[in-house]
Amino acid sequence: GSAQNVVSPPSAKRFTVMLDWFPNADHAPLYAAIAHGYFRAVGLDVEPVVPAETAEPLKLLAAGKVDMAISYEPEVLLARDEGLKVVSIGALVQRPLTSIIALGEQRISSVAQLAGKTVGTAGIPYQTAMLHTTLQHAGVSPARVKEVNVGFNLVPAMLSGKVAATLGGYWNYEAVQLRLMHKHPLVIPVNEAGVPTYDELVLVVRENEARADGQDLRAFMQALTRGEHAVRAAPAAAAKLIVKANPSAEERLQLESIEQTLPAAQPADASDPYGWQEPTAWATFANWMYSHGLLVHNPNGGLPPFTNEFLPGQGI
Amino acid sequence: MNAARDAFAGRDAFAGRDAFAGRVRAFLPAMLLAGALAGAWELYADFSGVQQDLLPAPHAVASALWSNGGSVWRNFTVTAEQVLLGLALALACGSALAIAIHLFPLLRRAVYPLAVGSQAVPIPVIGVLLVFWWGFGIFPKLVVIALICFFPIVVSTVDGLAAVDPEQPKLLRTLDASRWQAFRFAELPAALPAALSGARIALAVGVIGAFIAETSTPSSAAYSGLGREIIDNISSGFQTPRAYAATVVLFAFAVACFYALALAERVLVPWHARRRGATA
Amino acid sequence: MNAARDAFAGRDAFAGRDAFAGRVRAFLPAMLLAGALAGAWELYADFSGVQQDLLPAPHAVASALWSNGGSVWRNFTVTAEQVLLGLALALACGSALAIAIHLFPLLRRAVYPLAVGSQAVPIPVIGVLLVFWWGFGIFPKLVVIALICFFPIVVSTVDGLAAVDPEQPKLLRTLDASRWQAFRFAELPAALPAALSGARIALAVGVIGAFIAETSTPSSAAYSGLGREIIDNISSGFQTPRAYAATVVLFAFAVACFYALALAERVLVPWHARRRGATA
Amino acid sequence: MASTGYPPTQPGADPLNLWGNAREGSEVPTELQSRPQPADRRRASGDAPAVAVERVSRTYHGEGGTTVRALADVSLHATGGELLAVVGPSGCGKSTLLELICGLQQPDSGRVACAPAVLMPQRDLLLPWLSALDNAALALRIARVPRARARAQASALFDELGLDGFQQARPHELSGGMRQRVAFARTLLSGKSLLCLDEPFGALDAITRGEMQEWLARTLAAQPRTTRPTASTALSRTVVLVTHDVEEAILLADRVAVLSRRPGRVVAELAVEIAHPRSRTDPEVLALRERALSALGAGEPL
Amino acid sequence: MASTGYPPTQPGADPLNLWGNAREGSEVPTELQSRPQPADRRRASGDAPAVAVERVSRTYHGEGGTTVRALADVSLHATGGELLAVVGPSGCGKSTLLELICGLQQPDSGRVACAPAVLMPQRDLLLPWLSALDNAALALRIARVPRARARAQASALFDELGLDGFQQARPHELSGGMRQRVAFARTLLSGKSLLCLDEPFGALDAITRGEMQEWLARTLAAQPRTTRPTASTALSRTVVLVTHDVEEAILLADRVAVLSRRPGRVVAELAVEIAHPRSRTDPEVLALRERALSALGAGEPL
Ligand SMILES: Nc1ncnc2c1ncn2[C@@H]1O[C@H](COP(=O)(O)OP(=O)(O)OP(=O)(O)O)[C@@H](O)[C@H]1O
Ligand SMILES: Nc1ncnc2c1ncn2[C@@H]1O[C@H](COP(=O)(O)OP(=O)(O)OP(=O)(O)O)[C@@H](O)[C@H]1O
Ligand SMILES: [Mg+2]
Ligand SMILES: [Mg+2]
Repeated sequence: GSAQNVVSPPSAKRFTVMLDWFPNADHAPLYAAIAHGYFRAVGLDVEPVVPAETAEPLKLLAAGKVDMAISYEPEVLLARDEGLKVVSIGALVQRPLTSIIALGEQRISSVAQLAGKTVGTAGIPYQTAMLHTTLQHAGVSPARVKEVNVGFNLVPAMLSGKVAATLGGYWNYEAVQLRLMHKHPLVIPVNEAGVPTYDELVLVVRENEARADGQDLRAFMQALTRGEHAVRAAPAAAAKLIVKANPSAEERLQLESIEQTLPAAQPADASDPYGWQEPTAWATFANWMYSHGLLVHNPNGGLPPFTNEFLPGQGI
Repeated sequence: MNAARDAFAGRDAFAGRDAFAGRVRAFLPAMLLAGALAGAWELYADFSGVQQDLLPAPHAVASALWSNGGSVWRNFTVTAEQVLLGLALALACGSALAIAIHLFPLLRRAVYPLAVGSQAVPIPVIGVLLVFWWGFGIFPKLVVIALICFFPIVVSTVDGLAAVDPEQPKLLRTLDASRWQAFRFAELPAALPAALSGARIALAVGVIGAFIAETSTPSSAAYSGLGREIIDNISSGFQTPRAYAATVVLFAFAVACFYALALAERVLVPWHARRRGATA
Repeated sequence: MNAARDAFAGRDAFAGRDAFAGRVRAFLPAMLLAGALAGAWELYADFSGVQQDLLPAPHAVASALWSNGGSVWRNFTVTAEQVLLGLALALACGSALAIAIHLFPLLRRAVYPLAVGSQAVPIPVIGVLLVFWWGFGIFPKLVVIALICFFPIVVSTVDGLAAVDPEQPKLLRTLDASRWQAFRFAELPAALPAALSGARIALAVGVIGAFIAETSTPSSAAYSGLGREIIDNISSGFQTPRAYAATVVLFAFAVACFYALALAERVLVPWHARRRGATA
Repeated sequence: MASTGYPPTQPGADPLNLWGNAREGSEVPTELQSRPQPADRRRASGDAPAVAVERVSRTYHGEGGTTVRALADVSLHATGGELLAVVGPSGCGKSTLLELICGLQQPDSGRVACAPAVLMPQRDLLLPWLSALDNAALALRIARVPRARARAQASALFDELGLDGFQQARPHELSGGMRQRVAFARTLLSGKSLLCLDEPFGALDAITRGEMQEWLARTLAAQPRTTRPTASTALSRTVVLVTHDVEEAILLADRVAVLSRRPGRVVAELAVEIAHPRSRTDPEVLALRERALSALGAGEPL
Repeated sequence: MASTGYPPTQPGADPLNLWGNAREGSEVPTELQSRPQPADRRRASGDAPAVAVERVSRTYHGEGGTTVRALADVSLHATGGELLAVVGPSGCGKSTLLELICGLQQPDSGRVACAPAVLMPQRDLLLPWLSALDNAALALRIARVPRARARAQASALFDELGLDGFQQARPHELSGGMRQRVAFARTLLSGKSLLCLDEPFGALDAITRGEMQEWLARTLAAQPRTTRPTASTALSRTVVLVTHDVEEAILLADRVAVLSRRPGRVVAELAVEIAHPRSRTDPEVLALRERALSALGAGEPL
């Protein structure tokens, strides 16, 4: 991976980060920090690993095969519900990216218009729940919408015209693709359609290590923050880095996507540090999942699934 | 030489066991071995410290199977239907193609390489296209399974047809047999055993195919097959035991089909099955 | 009877074509057919109104292949290495298992069913486990490929071994051959052709296997194989031409390997290859 | 088959009507093509030879680049209805000769022109998946005779050949000699006008063989001989009998061709003008036998 | 092999030392087990029979549920060094008998006790992937003789059998008779003390066959006969020769056993006390031949 570009001082400690998906704009800060040697500077030799499927990162994290996993807030809650001792130590993206997307040709302008239509999802239970919530929020009975499990072929499914809309695509990725393809997509982020907001992408580590050696994690977050600044300063350069890490990524898309994502990476309250996780939001979302039967145990008891103590200027 | 005698005797036993009881006895060793392996797995899962969600212990799988029996069963029926229909499709197309290839050498040279290459086409690449053409029904899935299964059948059958004693066609020629009759009387029966091994391979590949088909083409049904159930339980949430439960069912299904085909062989090519046991 | 004569002549030609030039000529029909199909595809893609993103036209694929030649090539080397190593592993394990099964009937009854069932285990289910055991390197991928390839080899070889003329072992017994010698002198050579069809099937399945391996185990390298490239380009929707470009390379690779094996057969079982042509 | 324009005889109810029926004789071609294919053969007419092998040579190119001259400049003729016996040392090209006559091989030089011939190969090539009966009836089935009728005819022949009771046995359940007799029946039932028999009784014991020989002689004697007028000659059956048993040759044949060691040449052609039935103790037979043997023995020793 | 305790002879430099070497004779067991397996056989010693078949019956149960009585209550004995010929009608169980003697089948009733035997099957079972030479040398290779030596020995035998020049040919390139001779060579080279030959010369023409017969007679005559003292008798070679040629039987055998039609019974056992070399024209031979033939002919007709 890109990590090998910088000659590592012997002191540098190997630190494997498993991404949530193949390298894309969401990971720009990480790759920027690697490329600029920010991690080196704090003695970390960070190596990103691309997973085969979306639950893998947390499993391998809990199994001790990687030092950090990039995952989704819902997945973290599920993992803890299953008893995995993992904790989120920072948000890479502060808002839901998951959106309801429909091609322009479908002539759909609101969730309500999905009534009687076919909607494609990735077959992930909590996304199904999101669909139902948004429909109910729009006053449509979920029974009147036909859900189709299209796996990860969300865009092709839409292009094939076999589904009116999909839930599961990201407004900063699939939506951008479609726009670049002049498909004039309608994009409704789930949190704007009745689903409580949550942090789409979070950095997850093992609980015991969060307790024990916070040093590395704190250092990691600092370096990552610098990486984020670098991306903000030079998005084009960041896009190049992504393409370098993932040759099958398309630079134009990555750049577009990076620029769209930058605002979402910032905490709503500017006084909060980069990576901030809003406790109330987490609680609300956890309860939403619980109320939809996605979680077995009541999330309100026990240790919080996240901690901000490793963010710059936090903790201690 | 003891080894020799045992072996010869063993082959007899193998050929001789036609009674049902005998067949059950024949499966005993497999069951014992399976039991032993399950035991080892249980111990490993319980005491090696590997987590449930990486490798659930057999008992966890069993309970998952028990508690989700309903949905597993429904998904199983879906998958079984797909596999069997897909396999039938593959058998029809595969053997037809093999025969054509055998009878018309030009065809062999024209079509065979493409048939080979077709195997290299990843289903996800064309999955969407299939849906675009045929929608969310079962048909695209059958096409996927057939696409993956037909090749073993073609190769084994073509090779089997080519392996006939070269003197036989000579004889049939002097009996004024047409090419087709030479094929029907000499080559086809001679190739049947090979074709059947091809079918057995195709069956095993077909189960893989069903998994690929289900996971790479969209489906609208609530129960859309064991493959989908497995991938959903794997790729989100931490339902690994359920995924393993579904896998166990697939496993049993494959074994059952395989031996069903073995029986079919005894019926279709008795001379062969018997020859197997004819030694010593 | 004309059909007959053509066919017989054809077989001669097929057997006779040993010169390289001949071999090239032998591929002409395939190339023509491929060209024709590509043409049809081009027309369909251009005029049927199906979108690029579902079915890119050949020219789009070609240009994608041209413009991404570098990354496609790098990914190809990765995949090719995996396929060949995996296949070698499968050949070793597969034929060893087949021989053991043949020599020891008890083993047949104990292990065969499990081998069958093993084919039904979806790789994604065990993918994580393999990584847990062997990390992010190439080895887990090889294991996956071998797991998918070894079965065709086992089945064909076992069946080939069982198909020997039952009188042969009798003869060898009176020559005081040990079980092993009877195997080595009579059964093994007789089974080679079948084993080689098995290998050819395994090869085709192996390409599928490589795709599965790459897409169901994590990887840390930038170039992690054509399979990964394809799946990335597919699931990021609008890069279908690039996915197809990679697919074309896989296609060519499979065909090349297949005919490499066919050549190997001419060397390993000359008597068989020649017999094929011996008719008329 | 229908396309070949040469439908093989479909013996009538009498299973021993082995030499074709009138329908067959009705189409008598005027001349023979050289190097004919089984497909477009026409049976020899009148006195025109049913077998015409002229100055034929055949060389095999073995795998190791070795070349084997099997036949050198062999000429043989047999008129319709004649029984020509061919004897010769092992490996002198007898089987090759028959394959040439049947059009299964092409000569390197020379000319072969024959009536539609059926071959009884040296190795009985019985099909393991067919019962003995169905193996014998193969030719009939190929000629699209309904299975029941085909089996009936074959079965009748089984009695004649002493195979009764083994109709349903699979080839691997038969003894060597029984297999050979099944192959013999298969050949007879083909209804072709020219029979090429490659050591048909090689695996039979003296007694059974004697019976077979008598039986064949009777059958052939019962058919019109070459002295008859042309039209009916077309009905007569020609036999080329390759045998390693000189006595057998003398007992059965109208003429005996003796081949030399490889490369096979015709070193002697003995006409056998002895009335049937012939006895092996008949002095004429013994005399001829000695002549044939000496002709055989001629040529360098092994 | 080493485990079997019976290492087959490894002929010395002289390829025609076909009856084993001293090492073999040195281990002479005291008695024979009944129903022995090839593995644990010991060769017959002294005047103890090398072949002891006592009141043996064998019935085959065919596939169609049909049962075929092949042998009924057959008793045969051959002492070391003897050549026992077996003649009988086709299908009377001769091959079955040989398989019983070689331990490839077990009798339904009765007792078989024989020296370690090698079978030359009726169908030459040459391996298509081996050259003629390697096929002949198979037994030696199995006995772990180095390839070069094995080939040298086989090659020498090729000259004797008139196969010179075809060492490298693949079986399918050989004529029927040549294949049979290769199989014959393979059998001789096994170095076993008991040879079971199933129609070894069936596919050979009169001349070649005559040469083979003489050759075999010479070879066997050259070895110690049963009249010799025990110890060296162990070195002598016993032959059971199944043939359909009565003359051949008379010319070669010390005794001729005539079997009846199926189910095979021993209807006559003729001792042949004629000095070698025997000529087919010798009146004694002719007389015996007639006796044997009449014995054969006896029994209901086909
Ligand atoms: N397919 C072949 N390839 C190479 N050589 C061959 C082939 N067939 C036959 N021969 C050679 O041609 C010669 C004649 O063979 P053929 O079978 O005609 O002899 P034959 O007269 O039938 O002998 P036999 O009486 O033993 O059957 C033999 O030397 C044989 O080695
Ligand atoms: N495997 C078998 N299954 C059933 N019947 C068999 C089997 N082998 C032989 N027979 C029967 O046993 C009888 C004797 O067979 P065998 O081969 O011993 O005869 P044979 O004396 O060798 O005849 P030939 O001289 O023709 O070789 C035959 O009637 C045959 O049909
Ligand atoms: Mg011959
Ligand atoms: Mg026999």
